[in-house]
Amino acid sequence: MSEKLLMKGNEALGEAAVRAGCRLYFAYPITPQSELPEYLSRRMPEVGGVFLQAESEVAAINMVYGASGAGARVMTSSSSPGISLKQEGLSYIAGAELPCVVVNMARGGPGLGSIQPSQSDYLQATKGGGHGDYRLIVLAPASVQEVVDLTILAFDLADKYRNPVMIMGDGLLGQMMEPVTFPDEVKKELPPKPWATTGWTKDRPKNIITSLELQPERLEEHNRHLQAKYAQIVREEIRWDEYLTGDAEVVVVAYGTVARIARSAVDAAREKGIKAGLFRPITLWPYPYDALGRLADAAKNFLTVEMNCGQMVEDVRLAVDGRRPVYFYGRSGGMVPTPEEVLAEIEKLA
Amino acid sequence: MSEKLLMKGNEALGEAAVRAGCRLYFAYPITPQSELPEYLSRRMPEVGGVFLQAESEVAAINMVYGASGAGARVMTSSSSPGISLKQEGLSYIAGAELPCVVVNMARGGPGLGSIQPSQSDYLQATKGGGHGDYRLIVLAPASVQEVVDLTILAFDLADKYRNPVMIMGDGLLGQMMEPVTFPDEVKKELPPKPWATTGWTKDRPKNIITSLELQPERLEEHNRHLQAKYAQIVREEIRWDEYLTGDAEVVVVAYGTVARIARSAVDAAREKGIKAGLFRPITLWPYPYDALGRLADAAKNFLTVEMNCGQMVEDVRLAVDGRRPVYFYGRSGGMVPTPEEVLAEIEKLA
Amino acid sequence: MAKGKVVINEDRCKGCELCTTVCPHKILALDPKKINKLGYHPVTLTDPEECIGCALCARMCPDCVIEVYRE
Amino acid sequence: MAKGKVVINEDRCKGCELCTTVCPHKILALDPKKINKLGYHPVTLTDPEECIGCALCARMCPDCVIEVYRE
Amino acid sequence: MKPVFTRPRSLADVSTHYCPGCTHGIVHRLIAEAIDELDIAERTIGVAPVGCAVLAYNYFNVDFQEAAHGRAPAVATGIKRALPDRVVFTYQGDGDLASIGTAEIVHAANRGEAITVIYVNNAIYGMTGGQMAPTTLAGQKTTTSPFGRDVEVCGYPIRMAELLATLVAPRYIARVAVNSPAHIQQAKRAIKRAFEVQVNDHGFALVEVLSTCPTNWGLPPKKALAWLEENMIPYYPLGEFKVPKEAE
Amino acid sequence: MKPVFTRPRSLADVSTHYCPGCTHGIVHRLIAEAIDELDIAERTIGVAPVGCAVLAYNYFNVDFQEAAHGRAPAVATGIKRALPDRVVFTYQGDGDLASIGTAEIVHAANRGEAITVIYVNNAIYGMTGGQMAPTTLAGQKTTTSPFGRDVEVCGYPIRMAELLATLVAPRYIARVAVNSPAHIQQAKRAIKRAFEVQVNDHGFALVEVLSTCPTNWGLPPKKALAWLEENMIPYYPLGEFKVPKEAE
Amino acid sequence: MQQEFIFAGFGGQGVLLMGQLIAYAALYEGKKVSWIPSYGPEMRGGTANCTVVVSDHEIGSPVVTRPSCVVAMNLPSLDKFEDRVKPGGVLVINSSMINREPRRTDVTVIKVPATATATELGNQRVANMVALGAVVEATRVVSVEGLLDTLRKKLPAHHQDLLPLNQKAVELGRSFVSQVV
Amino acid sequence: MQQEFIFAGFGGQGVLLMGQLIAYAALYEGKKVSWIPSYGPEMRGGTANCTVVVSDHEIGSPVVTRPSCVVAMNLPSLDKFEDRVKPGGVLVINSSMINREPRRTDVTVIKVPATATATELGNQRVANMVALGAVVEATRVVSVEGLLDTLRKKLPAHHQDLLPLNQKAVELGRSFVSQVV
Ligand SMILES: Cc1ncc(C[n+]2csc(CCOP(=O)(O)OP(=O)(O)O)c2C)c(N)n1
Ligand SMILES: Cc1ncc(C[n+]2csc(CCOP(=O)(O)OP(=O)(O)O)c2C)c(N)n1
Ligand code: SF4
Ligand code: SF4
Ligand code: SF4
Ligand code: SF4
Ligand code: SF4
Ligand code: SF4
Ligand SMILES: [Mg+2]
Ligand SMILES: [Mg+2]
Repeated sequence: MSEKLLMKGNEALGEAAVRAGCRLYFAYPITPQSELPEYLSRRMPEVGGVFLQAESEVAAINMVYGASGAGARVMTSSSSPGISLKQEGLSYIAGAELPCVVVNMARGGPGLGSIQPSQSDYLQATKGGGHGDYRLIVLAPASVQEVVDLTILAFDLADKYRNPVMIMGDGLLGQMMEPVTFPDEVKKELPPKPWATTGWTKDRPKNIITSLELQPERLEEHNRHLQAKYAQIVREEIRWDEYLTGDAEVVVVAYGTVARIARSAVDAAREKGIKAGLFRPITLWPYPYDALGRLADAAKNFLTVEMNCGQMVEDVRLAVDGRRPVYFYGRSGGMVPTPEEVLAEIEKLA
Repeated sequence: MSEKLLMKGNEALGEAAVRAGCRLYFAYPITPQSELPEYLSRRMPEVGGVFLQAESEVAAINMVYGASGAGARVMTSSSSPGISLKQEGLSYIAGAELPCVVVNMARGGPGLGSIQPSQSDYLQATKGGGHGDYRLIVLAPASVQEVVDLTILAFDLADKYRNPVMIMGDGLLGQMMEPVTFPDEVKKELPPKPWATTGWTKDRPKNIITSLELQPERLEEHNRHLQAKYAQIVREEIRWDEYLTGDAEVVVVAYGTVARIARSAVDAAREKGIKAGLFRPITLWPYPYDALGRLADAAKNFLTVEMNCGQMVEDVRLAVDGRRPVYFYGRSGGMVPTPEEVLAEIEKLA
Repeated sequence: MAKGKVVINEDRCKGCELCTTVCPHKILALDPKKINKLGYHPVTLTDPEECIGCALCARMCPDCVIEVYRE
Repeated sequence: MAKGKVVINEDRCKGCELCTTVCPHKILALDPKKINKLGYHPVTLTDPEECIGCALCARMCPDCVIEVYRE
Repeated sequence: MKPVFTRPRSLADVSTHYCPGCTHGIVHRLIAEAIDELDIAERTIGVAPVGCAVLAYNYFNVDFQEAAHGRAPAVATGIKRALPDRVVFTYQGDGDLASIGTAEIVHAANRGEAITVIYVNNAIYGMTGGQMAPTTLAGQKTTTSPFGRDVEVCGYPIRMAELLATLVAPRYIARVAVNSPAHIQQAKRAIKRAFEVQVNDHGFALVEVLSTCPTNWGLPPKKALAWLEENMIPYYPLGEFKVPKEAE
Repeated sequence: MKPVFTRPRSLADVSTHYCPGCTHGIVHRLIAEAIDELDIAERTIGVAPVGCAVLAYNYFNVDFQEAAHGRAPAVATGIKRALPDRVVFTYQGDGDLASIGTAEIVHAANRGEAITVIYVNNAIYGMTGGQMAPTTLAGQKTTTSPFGRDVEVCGYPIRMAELLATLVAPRYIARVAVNSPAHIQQAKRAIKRAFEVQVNDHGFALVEVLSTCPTNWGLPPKKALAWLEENMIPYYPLGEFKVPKEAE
Repeated sequence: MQQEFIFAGFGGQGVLLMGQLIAYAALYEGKKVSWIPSYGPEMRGGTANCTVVVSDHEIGSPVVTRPSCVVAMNLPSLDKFEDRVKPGGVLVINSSMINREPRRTDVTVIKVPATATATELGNQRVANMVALGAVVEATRVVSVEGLLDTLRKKLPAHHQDLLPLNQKAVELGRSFVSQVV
Repeated sequence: MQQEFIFAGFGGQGVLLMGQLIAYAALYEGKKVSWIPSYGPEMRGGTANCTVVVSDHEIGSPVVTRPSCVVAMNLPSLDKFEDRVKPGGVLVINSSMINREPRRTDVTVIKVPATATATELGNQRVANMVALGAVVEATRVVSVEGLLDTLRKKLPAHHQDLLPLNQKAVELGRSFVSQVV
């Protein structure tokens, strides 16, 4: 591990991608993630990689499709409106089973909204988004170091499952500086991709990258295959973090930067003698339903805190499945909840 | 009411829009909804309306934004991949509170998929889709007559709530011919839209259509306003249909064309002495959670049937809230479940 | 003897008649008696002796049905 | 007497100096002693008598700070 | 004394958020003057872009819509088709019009949509902090072309006026600059003409305006005017590329 | 006897799904011939569009990617940037390239992306059943222009070759037709040249190919050839609009 | 009572229209009806078919796995749909285009030389009307008058002169049915 | 132990850098740190501020409502943040730019004529260093050596000649603090 650096989340993410062996990056500028293309416009040439500013988010995601299909580790990034524009492309990428990393440093919506941090793209990332039955693996870092670690993981998961992986951050995480260390070694050994369209060398069948299957029987077959893959991901890749949940009566559920804030609130609550704990999903999809559900035996109730009008709370309800009441507290439009506000909510439930 | 006509769902929808006073329609061709633009390319000129084939789905939804902001009743339509491309625009339209009708005659996904019918855009329509906290009103007709009725309703709801309304069909519904009647009268009295940018006549404050609010405090305020509106819609606009649910032990939950198929299966089950019933959501958002949840007292279990890999089933679970087991049966990729298959599932649960 | 020789892959012919229009000797025509696997009347050479092997037919054919040989 | 008269809306001035560059008589300059509401040194007329009312300053100003009158 | 120059009525009497010396403000004024002179304020509807001019709706005394990034021509099309007797104009930056919104401007122009497009080319993405635009000059440094735009890697700056002038439908296409009083006068004529074309001929008109971004060019406002003159105009020649038939 | 004409090796030995007499098949063959003659099959990667040629990947003996509607140039860019020494080509229809994909083709061309674009203009949306394309001729009836294309309402057919030729970076831009043996020979030369430009000069090349759609034009295949000659060529002149510098 | 039909054949044989005529005729007789085409990649050129449901009550599934009647206008259609006919149902085959015997023994098979009859009538395109005549006669799904009425209503004005020919075709079609099912 | 800081001032006053230097110095002394800027529409020209948290343990919220120390480099910043200081906390004000008295009586107010001092030192831009000296002296969030060390590490090579000036500024800043809080 290298020396500790203070870095912005956006820049750290860029550096982590480089260390993970990503050599192609296509994106279109948008606040609050522009430090990422800016960083990589300097950094990619240093490692012989490609930084290309695309003409739009739509073009960027389709460049990712092409480069990923050609066997490369490739990334794109944007923020909320730009991510909406990528939905068709994401559906194609998922359908064609192409590995790639997509970053959303989300901002307040809907529409043009504001450029302040938000978590209001949760449902888009984890459920809806593009058309058809597909899933992104969605990773939600809560610190700049975790941005680095999960970015590296993201590339590995993408390749392992031939599936797009989204890193879901927000403007705060992108702008925040914290100490980070990077693995010294740049990834060199990347997994083989015999399916990639690298030019047909005749020692293998011709490779075709497509999401088209005009025969519904065969498309259904393909969907079954995808569902089996998703089921495997659910079995193997769920990640979460718990803090003082052992004896918690009020379980706060929050992810990303909000989980940090919630953690402060939990500390404050404990100081007041309230048995509060924090459950922090790290993978938003696959969602840690079972791990969270297990807490329902001991907990009196659940408090979901989000930087939106209530999105993940549906997953919390699905996890708790009616056994305990699930409450919600949220701020939206770029407003960030404070530990004090969260504490007040905890106190109401204690 | 006029004479009964046999019409394709797509065409009936076009005619219903015209009768509802829609005079602008912007869209880009895509199977299996192209009969709709084709129909309106003939029909709009007859009523002095505008049919314009846009250069893309992105352009089409933004034309809708402009025309709706200018006070017109306006519609666009597409099928799955094209609907994904409209997500940014939909988020803007919802954010700027513009009324319009958006039709999705869904097809098999993900990606290019197939052109056969599918319901795999349920989560996109009802939860995710674009960025930010917003909601579409989503109507799911199950017959061509209902296509007509709900299309007319859609325009009224859109104007009433200043909100986009989606008509969620599938290729089957779009291609199917059934008898329909239309209201004789073309809507003439449309609701006043004092907020529209029709040219500033100085007898009112200048009108601005925007979704931008750079101050997060004010964007949060706007989001609160939107949430209050959504809450009102939830209170007032939930629609559903029940068939033999009174004493049902197995409640089949299905919408759209699949509900028709499920209904046949329910009939067949009843013939075999199985107490089956059908719950059919008509509004997919707002979802009839309470109405469905009430059935949990009497029912032994719930069977969700969808033309996808399991999407609405999450809402069924949320409605049932752990009180009864919820099962799922689905076909995907353009495959349509048969009454026999559904019957077999019912029999397993009886 | 014919200068050219034409080999027709009948099963691939879609009976579009583009080849027949360009043959300088008008010696290609659909065979009304045959129906191929695709369900079309395939093209046939009405007078093989007249073929000059110019390959215009082959170049015009959208389905690569025809191969042409010459002395 | 001056041919032209210039009215400066000081509170709107952003001190960009575009007007000063185009004034043919170089009689516009930022006032180092004043700071306006926006936090800028606003422009001022150093020699009102010299103004010919050409309005070049006004046309160049991106913020519509200046109005010009003439005989 | 008689007024020689006063604030146009259609320009809202407020301070803008533009940086000191940013010539967006001049372009705004010229549009307001054209609207005043043609006396069309009460039937004009503007469409704001995403870019530094995103708040343009606050600066004109006319109805306005704020469009998604790049989509102003589509939004304007929607408005114009709904209200054919109104005057509709878009105000767009070079990122907005020449990058993400390429398809929308090409097709609005190709349809001969009866709208007026004011296209402000400042060779950079102003609002987002100075990234490369499709119009950024060869060798020009920006935050995403830190070593200067390399035309081998990202192509040549795009000349939209010339490109759109290949289309049949547009009636008026011109390029002007606002870096000197003389250029501003030319610009004013072109912008007014672009509105006239809509009002009188029901045709598509576009004016590309070379404009400065002192903040992201890293230059004091005065130097920015000179930089525009010396670097942009040689590559982006001023002139009328398409004029209404009768006037040719 | 010596072979005068045999099936090109790079063309897969299968029957296509194209309608009888559809000249998509001819264009496929010409591409395969160019690939064979340049002996680049083993390093060529094709990109299929959404359109009737969506299944092109089944018809060539080279690696292929299927792109989203209109996005083939972006997909090709991704491939080419990942594998700069491979030969990458897109095959696109007029709906794909000239309508939904306008931004992507303009910017791939403007970047001088070293790819070859084969652009099949048949003045209609073939795959979806004959709707109006941006290239549909004035007065031409289609399922969405049932009274004939009204240029006042939806603009004039767009000439992409000319539009793209205004850009600096592209090295080769030509328009050809495949409605007669002579035109087919010209088309063949142009297509081969478009690959050579990529292989030798690392430049962007595009060939617009006027092609028939007997099914949606509602004409027997033979008549479709004549319709193309009589209606399309006068509006879409054949020729080379941009050639590599050394050859000018 | 509910009857389900699949009409299948070549693209040019007018099978979609057959279904629509039955649906309309039934509609005019006060029945509930639904019609769906198979659409898809094979649409172009290849085979076409549609499914029609006619019922006294609200129609559930418009998609039918086991129709009570299949009309096969060519061999591929017979191959594809023969097995689907409900036991005891009706299988109408265009014997002019189908040279093999049906395998099913649990259904009523009605052979109609539809194409040949139409050719004799001087217009191959009315083969579908010949077959329709047989279908109506065999299934009684609508009355013959209802069918002819519908034809009259649905033939466009400038084709009304073809009415007698179509009528003739229907009548001939009926004559091939010896037994009402 | 955890301390939270808000550094606020004009865009040009180097307040973001102040925060980064503290964060780095604390990091080098083995503390946990976080730094966040306020970014937003008002970024351009207007006021700027950043929030720094320095802690012995894992940092929860990087967003701070009630910081233990506020450094106000100009009047708008004082107006905006004065009320936010935690009771018992520290309020450092640049008295060269702020002519009003703070209203708070429950916090330790440290007045530093930062701009004036910097001007005297011949370089207005080191006003932030003067203020930083005071902050370090008053809060002991890091050692003075640590801060100077950090300065040395973070000054780019071609600016190392400015080190003595900065050092001087820090020292003078410390001298304005009479009491360690
Ligand atoms: C879909 C989408 N992509 C990106 C952005 C971010 N964005 C806002 S303005 C802008 C570019 C502005 O540049 P330009 O159009 O040249 O206008 P200027 O600010 O230079 O006047 C970008 C990329 C956005 N808001 N939405
Ligand atoms: C996003 C999206 N929009 C629309 C479609 C439907 N679609 C498929 S092909 C096509 C047009 C094909 O026309 P063209 O590109 O001219 O190709 P051709 O079939 O004529 O060769 C359209 C609109 C789609 N698949 N995806
Ligand atoms: S090769 Fe020439 S002459 Fe022979 S059949 Fe073909 S076109 Fe006719
Ligand atoms: S051109 Fe080809 S497909 Fe057409 S008839 Fe001739 S051989 Fe057959
Ligand atoms: S009007 Fe002319 S002379 Fe007077 S201040 Fe302005 S530019 Fe100078
Ligand atoms: S041009 Fe306008 S804003 Fe700039 S200094 Fe002059 S008056 Fe002030
Ligand atoms: S950033 Fe540039 S374009 Fe934007 S307001 Fe400032 S100077 Fe003008
Ligand atoms: S529809 Fe037209 S373009 Fe498509 S295969 Fe058939 S003839 Fe060719
Ligand atoms: Mg710009
Ligand atoms: Mg086409």
